[in-house]
Amino acid sequence: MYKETVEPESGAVRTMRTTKLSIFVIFCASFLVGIASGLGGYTFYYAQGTSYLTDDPTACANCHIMQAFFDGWQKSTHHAVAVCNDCHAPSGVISSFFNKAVNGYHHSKAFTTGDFHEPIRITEDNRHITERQCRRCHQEISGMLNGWRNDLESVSCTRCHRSVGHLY
Amino acid sequence: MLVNIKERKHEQGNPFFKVVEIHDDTQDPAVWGKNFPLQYDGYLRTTDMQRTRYGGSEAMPRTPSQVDPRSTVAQSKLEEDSRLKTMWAGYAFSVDFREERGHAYMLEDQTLTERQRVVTQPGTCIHCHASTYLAYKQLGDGDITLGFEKLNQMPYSEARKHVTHPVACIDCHDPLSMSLRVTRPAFIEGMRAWKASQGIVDYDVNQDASRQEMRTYVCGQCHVEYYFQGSQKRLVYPWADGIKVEDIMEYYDRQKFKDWTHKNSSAQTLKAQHPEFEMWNQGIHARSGVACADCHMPYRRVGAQKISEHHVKSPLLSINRSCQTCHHFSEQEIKARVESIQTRTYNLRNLAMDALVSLITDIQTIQAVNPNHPGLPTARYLQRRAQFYLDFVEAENSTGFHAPSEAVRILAESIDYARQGQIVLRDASYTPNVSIVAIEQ
Amino acid sequence: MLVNIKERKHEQGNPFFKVVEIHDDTQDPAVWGKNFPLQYDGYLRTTDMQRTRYGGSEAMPRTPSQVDPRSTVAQSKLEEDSRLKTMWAGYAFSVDFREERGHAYMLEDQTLTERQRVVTQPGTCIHCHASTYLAYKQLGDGDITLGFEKLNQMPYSEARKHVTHPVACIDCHDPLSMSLRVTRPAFIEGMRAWKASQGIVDYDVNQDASRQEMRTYVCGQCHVEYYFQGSQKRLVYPWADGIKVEDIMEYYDRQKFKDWTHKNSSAQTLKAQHPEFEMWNQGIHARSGVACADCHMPYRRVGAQKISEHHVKSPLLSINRSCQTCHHFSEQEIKARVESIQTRTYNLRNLAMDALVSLITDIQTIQAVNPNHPGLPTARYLQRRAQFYLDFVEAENSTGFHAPSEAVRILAESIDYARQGQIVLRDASYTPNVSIVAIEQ
Ligand code: HEC
Ligand code: HEC
Ligand code: HEC
Ligand code: HEC
Ligand code: HEC
Ligand code: HEC
Ligand code: HEC
Ligand code: HEC
Ligand code: HEC
Ligand code: HEC
Ligand code: HEC
Ligand code: HEC
Ligand code: HEC
Ligand code: HEC
Ligand SMILES: [Ca+2]
Ligand SMILES: [Ca+2]
Repeated sequence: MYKETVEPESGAVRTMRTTKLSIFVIFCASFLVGIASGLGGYTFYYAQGTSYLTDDPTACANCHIMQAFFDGWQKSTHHAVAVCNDCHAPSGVISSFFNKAVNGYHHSKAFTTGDFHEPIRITEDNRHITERQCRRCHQEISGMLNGWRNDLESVSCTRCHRSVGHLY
Repeated sequence: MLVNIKERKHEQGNPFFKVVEIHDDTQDPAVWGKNFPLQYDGYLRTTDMQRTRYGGSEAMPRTPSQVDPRSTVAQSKLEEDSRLKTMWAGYAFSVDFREERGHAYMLEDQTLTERQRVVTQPGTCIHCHASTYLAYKQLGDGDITLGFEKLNQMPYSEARKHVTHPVACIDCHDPLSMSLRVTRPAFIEGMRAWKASQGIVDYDVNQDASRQEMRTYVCGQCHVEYYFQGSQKRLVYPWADGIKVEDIMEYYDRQKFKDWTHKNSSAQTLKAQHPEFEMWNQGIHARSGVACADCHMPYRRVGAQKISEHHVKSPLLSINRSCQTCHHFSEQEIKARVESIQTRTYNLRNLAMDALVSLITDIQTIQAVNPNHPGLPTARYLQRRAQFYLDFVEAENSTGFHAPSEAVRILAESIDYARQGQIVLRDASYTPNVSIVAIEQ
Repeated sequence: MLVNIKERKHEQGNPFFKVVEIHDDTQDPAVWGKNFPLQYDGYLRTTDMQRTRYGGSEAMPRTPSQVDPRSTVAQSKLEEDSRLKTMWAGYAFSVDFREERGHAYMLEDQTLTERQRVVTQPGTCIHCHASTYLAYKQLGDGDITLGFEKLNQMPYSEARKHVTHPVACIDCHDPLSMSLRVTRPAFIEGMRAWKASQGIVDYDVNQDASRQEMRTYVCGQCHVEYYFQGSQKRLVYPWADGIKVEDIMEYYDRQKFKDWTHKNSSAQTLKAQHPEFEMWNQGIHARSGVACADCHMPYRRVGAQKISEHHVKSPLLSINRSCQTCHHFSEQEIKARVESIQTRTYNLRNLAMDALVSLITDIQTIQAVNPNHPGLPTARYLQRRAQFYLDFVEAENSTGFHAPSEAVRILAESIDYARQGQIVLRDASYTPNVSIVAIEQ
């Protein structure tokens, strides 16, 4: 009976899928423009942009601006069990690639122009991804918490466990 | 990838074994407990008694008697501080007032308090001390508000026959979805009035509140200031002007409401009661979205499961789970922080209590000499005010923790009123900094 | 929440180009600025004037004159609240008292305040308004304490000739290692006395303080309550009994110290002055190890480097860098939290101010009628006390933020004293809840 009240996939996820698709198109276009202007493209190269496609955390720390978060991760409880992409990239080959492309482009641009809010804050979209990733690994333990409404955002794991990935 | 679990398997729902069917007429928590043994187990443990510096409760052994078969009670607050008897002179609270303890005791503590023996209480009392949902439904033929009204108007002893359990699963949970729900009409109405004062019309707590808000609102059903309105003895939460102490004071003044006439001073006095919800609202935790359940029902790991601790109690007895996910300090340090807030509140509460008792004594002395002393009406109103402000902090059970600066601010104003009452008695021409409201005898 | 100080460590390795040699006699910040242009640049910008709701400062244009060539000053607090004039009647503060502004102005604001024109001030004043390190060294032949003593004993106008700059690099930094150091004997001695009261002997702040503590102590050199001791006019921080308001009150009472005799009431009154360090110590941030520099000199990224913001100012003008490293709320929300704390403090400060002014007025009225009224000595002592407590919050420049509950608690006690003073004037037999200390005229 309780199973029936469970939504197989929340609305938020569906919306994200669609936006991701359009963002991918924008990304490809921007990427070309970026290379042409030598702006985002150079940074993407300099920062070993392909690192967004690997799971090596040191790749993220290629940007000194990510160093503090890398250091924080190393001190966190999860450094031995989860790498950056486990929490910051959605699982599934396709969605993961899209996400990395979007973030990769965004961060490269931000890094190059220096135009971003400091201290750096996770975006709403990326927070949703992280929240889902917590549940991916901890589905067993969070089963009860999700309650019977199972709307993903109704319980935010990071509200209480903000520091599991980064201990400063 | 170190942990390899199939994606979104969690959305398959909970591993829970439905042993029995539970429906909207299942009152007995033991039955619910068959499906949810871990939560039920915690619920049962609200019988535990353990003291913290300013909270928890201490098991005081007593010899059971015919009228009162309890073999333990919580410590008496009147014995700890006899000034409370002066403050409540002429009111049932001056006869018996104890530290509150776990939910398991709520029904028997209410039934057996000596306050029941000195005054005839209305059925309204039962609202917060029992599982009343089914009684409402039955008495109201499915309409809980109607049932609520009927229960209010009975004498306590009759109302008592309609209930069996202390607060139970059904009072906080929808039996089908297990999601939280508010079952108390007084809270529904109080919230509607408060929201209306902010320009939000027709607020319905069960429809409009987020899940996180519900983790507070289920507690706000009872842990609030209240009064019995009119001859219907309707349970009303006095929030139509707002929920800060001055809003409530203004509300009572406009209603010309009094709880009793003070025995020593003839002031028209009010009794504040457990405004946890109201005070929490003024604190930094409420502002940060931290709910009652976050601290008082923290998650607990049991095997591979994580459940809400249904042993509702002082968070100082579970600091690691209640506080440490958010605050990365040692347990000892967190405890010290709480106690430093509480001690500051407690010391100032003592100063305010001294000021109030001085005022009461002064009124008593002067009215004995000259019952027509022109300063008396003003002094009595200032007592009403000073006393309500003080009691708002005194009756709030966190000893200031839920909203530290607000608690201290309220005590400061209480002192200001009490001392001005004393001035007026010595100099009737003195004009205090607050307008005097006449409350009829 | 974690105090993220350790994170900063790696930033110490900042590359820097040594353009000039700096040694222990290099006073001019412009020279230091050749090696550290980013820090120097911030330092220069302390000339900026921008108001926040309760802090910062507002640039008020004025016509420069012969005696006072300033073309802008900060807003006058006396004009904003004329009750201050009553509180300080007979003291230089009732003539000129302004909102404080950036460090760049400290020397000219002190030199040119009208307070200098109504009273002859001692050289001691200069201690906190100029770069004095070199003057100490030169006057004391290398012994800064000796130099300090000599400077204290000069008249202000003479002392003034020994200094040129507002607080400069050399007052906070060791020129060789650039590490922080305390250069003010009064702070060194004050800390030694305070630590001694806690059983720690021979505390030496420059030896024993951690780096994080030094990030507060360099500010504590000046942002503290002080008095001029004896005929030597030695600058002393009154911490021998502790640094809470009651400890300092007790200290002054034991010393029978007064700043002046109140003009309206003849009470032996005290002036509290910028106890930021003392109040900060009572707050949750101090307890969590958060230093003045964390909020007032937050790290700023300049290219690949992170430097300490040397434009010392209200953190509300840099919320992202000052607060958001620790608090994950929006800038708007953080600002609202601060203002809610400040408004609560400010409202209660107004109540306390009213109570104090009423007491002063009462004393004035009664002594005019009967200078031998038996209640007067008690009322005057209560004024001294109420006023010092109130001023301790009033003069503290964060409007309560540094220690919200403590600020409110102090105001509560201030009200209690002031109102009891009023009672005593109407009833000399009344015994207040604090013992009366006689301070000679
Ligand atoms: C090209 C340099 C660079 C690299 C490489 C990089 N980042 Fe970032 N990252 C940035 C910058 C710049 C920002 C700030 C962007 C902003 O806030 O607009 C940022 C912001 C973020 C944020 C918070 C903002 C958001 O979009 O949610 C996250 C999370 C993040 N990075 C994760 C990662 C991970 C995970 C990796 C490696 C897979 C990585 N970064 C690699 C430069 C980089
Ligand atoms: C176990 C999960 C986890 C891992 C592993 C992890 N993070 Fe995060 N990260 C988080 C969470 C949760 C947040 C959001 C914190 C918050 O809401 O304040 C976050 C936030 C961030 C931010 C934005 C800063 C902020 O406070 O919002 C950056 C940048 C970031 N992570 C980078 C990284 C990098 C780089 C790595 C690998 C070195 C990494 N993360 C590994 C969980 C993780
Ligand atoms: C790649 C898998 C993975 C991801 C993603 C992940 N975790 Fe974990 N987490 C683990 C493992 C493995 C452990 C340690 C084993 C255990 O105790 O279950 C763990 C331990 C924990 C613990 C207990 C230790 C502690 O830090 O208190 C908490 C709480 C926790 N995780 C919360 C989270 C949250 C919240 C997120 C998302 C922000 C998250 N985890 C993301 C795998 C993961
Ligand atoms: C209201 C606060 C709160 C929220 C929200 C929350 N947790 Fe927890 N979590 C806790 C507490 C408290 C504990 C410690 C329980 C214990 O020690 O018994 C805990 C423990 C855990 C553990 C470790 C259990 C162990 O001891 O190994 C994991 C894993 C975990 N939580 C994951 C999550 C995930 C995933 C989410 C979101 C779906 C989440 N939590 C949401 C408070 C919370
Ligand atoms: C941030 C944590 C936190 C939140 C949120 C919180 N409380 Fe508390 N509460 C405490 C602490 C700490 C105490 C003091 C306990 C003690 O003195 O032993 C306390 C005390 C109490 C007490 C007295 C307990 C006793 O042991 O005697 C009651 C009743 C109470 N709270 C109810 C509530 C209600 C109702 C809410 C929501 C409206 C709430 N609390 C929200 C932390 C919290
Ligand atoms: C139906 C009314 C009702 C509801 C709903 C309710 N309480 Fe209570 N609560 C009481 C009463 C009555 C007592 C005192 C019982 C006694 O002393 O016999 C009490 C006692 C307490 C105590 C004191 C325990 C102690 O050891 O001193 C705490 C803490 C508490 N409640 C918290 C909560 C929280 C948190 C919630 C919501 C999750 C909640 N209550 C919901 C009526 C209620
Ligand atoms: C609005 C809800 C509400 C109503 C109505 C209510 N109570 Fe309570 N009662 C509580 C809560 C919550 C507590 C626990 C907190 C406390 O003791 O301050 C409590 C505690 C008590 C206690 C134990 C502590 C003590 O005071 O000795 C007794 C006895 C009691 N109530 C009796 C009564 C009686 C008699 C009435 C009717 C006149 C009544 N209650 C009406 C909510 C309520
Ligand atoms: C005073 C209110 C109250 C009472 C009574 C109560 N609960 Fe709960 N219960 C809660 C709260 C609050 C939550 C957390 C719900 C959420 O986060 O949405 C909860 C959650 C639950 C959950 C979801 C899983 C979990 O542990 O978080 C179950 C199952 C549950 N309760 C069963 C019971 C049973 C069985 C009883 C009776 C024995 C009961 N409850 C009595 C307040 C209550
Ligand atoms: C879900 C998160 C959460 C939980 C659980 C929580 N807190 Fe807090 N607490 C906060 C936030 C947020 C603040 C506001 C300051 C900040 O932004 O860090 C705060 C502030 C405080 C402060 C400083 C406020 C003041 O008035 O000085 C104290 C003390 C404190 N918490 C103690 C506790 C204690 C004790 C508990 C457990 C009984 C607790 N907290 C549980 C999030 C939490
Ligand atoms: C946690 C942050 C924090 C810490 C630590 C802190 N302050 Fe502040 N301070 C503030 C805030 C916020 C204000 C209020 C600013 C306003 O009203 O504009 C303030 C105000 C001030 C002001 C008045 C500023 C003005 O704009 O008028 C002074 C002077 C001051 N602080 C000095 C200190 C000193 C000295 C210390 C250490 C002993 C200290 N502060 C520690 C946050 C802090
Ligand atoms: C040598 C004495 C001295 C030292 C050391 C000192 N200050 Fe000041 N500070 C002053 C004086 C004097 C003023 C007022 C200047 C004026 O109004 O002309 C002031 C003003 C301020 C203001 C008010 C700015 C405004 O816009 O209102 C702040 C904030 C401040 N100081 C913080 C600090 C901090 C933080 C430190 C340590 C890093 C510090 N001060 C060190 C003497 C000092
Ligand atoms: C112990 C350090 C110290 C001493 C000694 C000191 N000051 Fe200051 N002064 C400060 C600080 C810090 C401020 C900024 C905070 C404030 O205004 O409250 C300040 C601000 C001022 C201001 C600007 C604000 C206002 O009050 O109008 C003037 C003028 C001033 N002082 C004059 C003097 C004079 C005259 C003396 C000697 C009688 C003196 N100071 C002695 C530390 C000191
Ligand atoms: C009122 C005290 C004060 C004054 C005056 C002052 N500083 Fe600093 N300075 C600090 C503090 C505090 C730090 C942080 C040191 C730490 O964290 O150990 C600092 C740090 C520095 C650093 C180390 C790098 C950094 O930015 O954190 C340099 C270089 C520096 N200051 C140069 C200067 C120069 C040049 C001047 C004069 C133009 C100056 N300072 C004036 C207080 C001061
Ligand atoms: C280096 C870390 C750090 C910095 C920087 C910091 N805080 Fe805090 N703040 C804390 C800690 C720790 C607490 C205590 C509660 C907790 O444990 O989260 C706290 C508590 C608070 C509280 C709740 C206390 C109360 O009295 O209600 C407020 C409000 C607050 N901070 C505001 C600020 C503001 C505004 C700034 C910037 C001017 C600031 N903080 C800078 C660490 C910091
Ligand atoms: Ca209790
Ligand atoms: Ca200022």
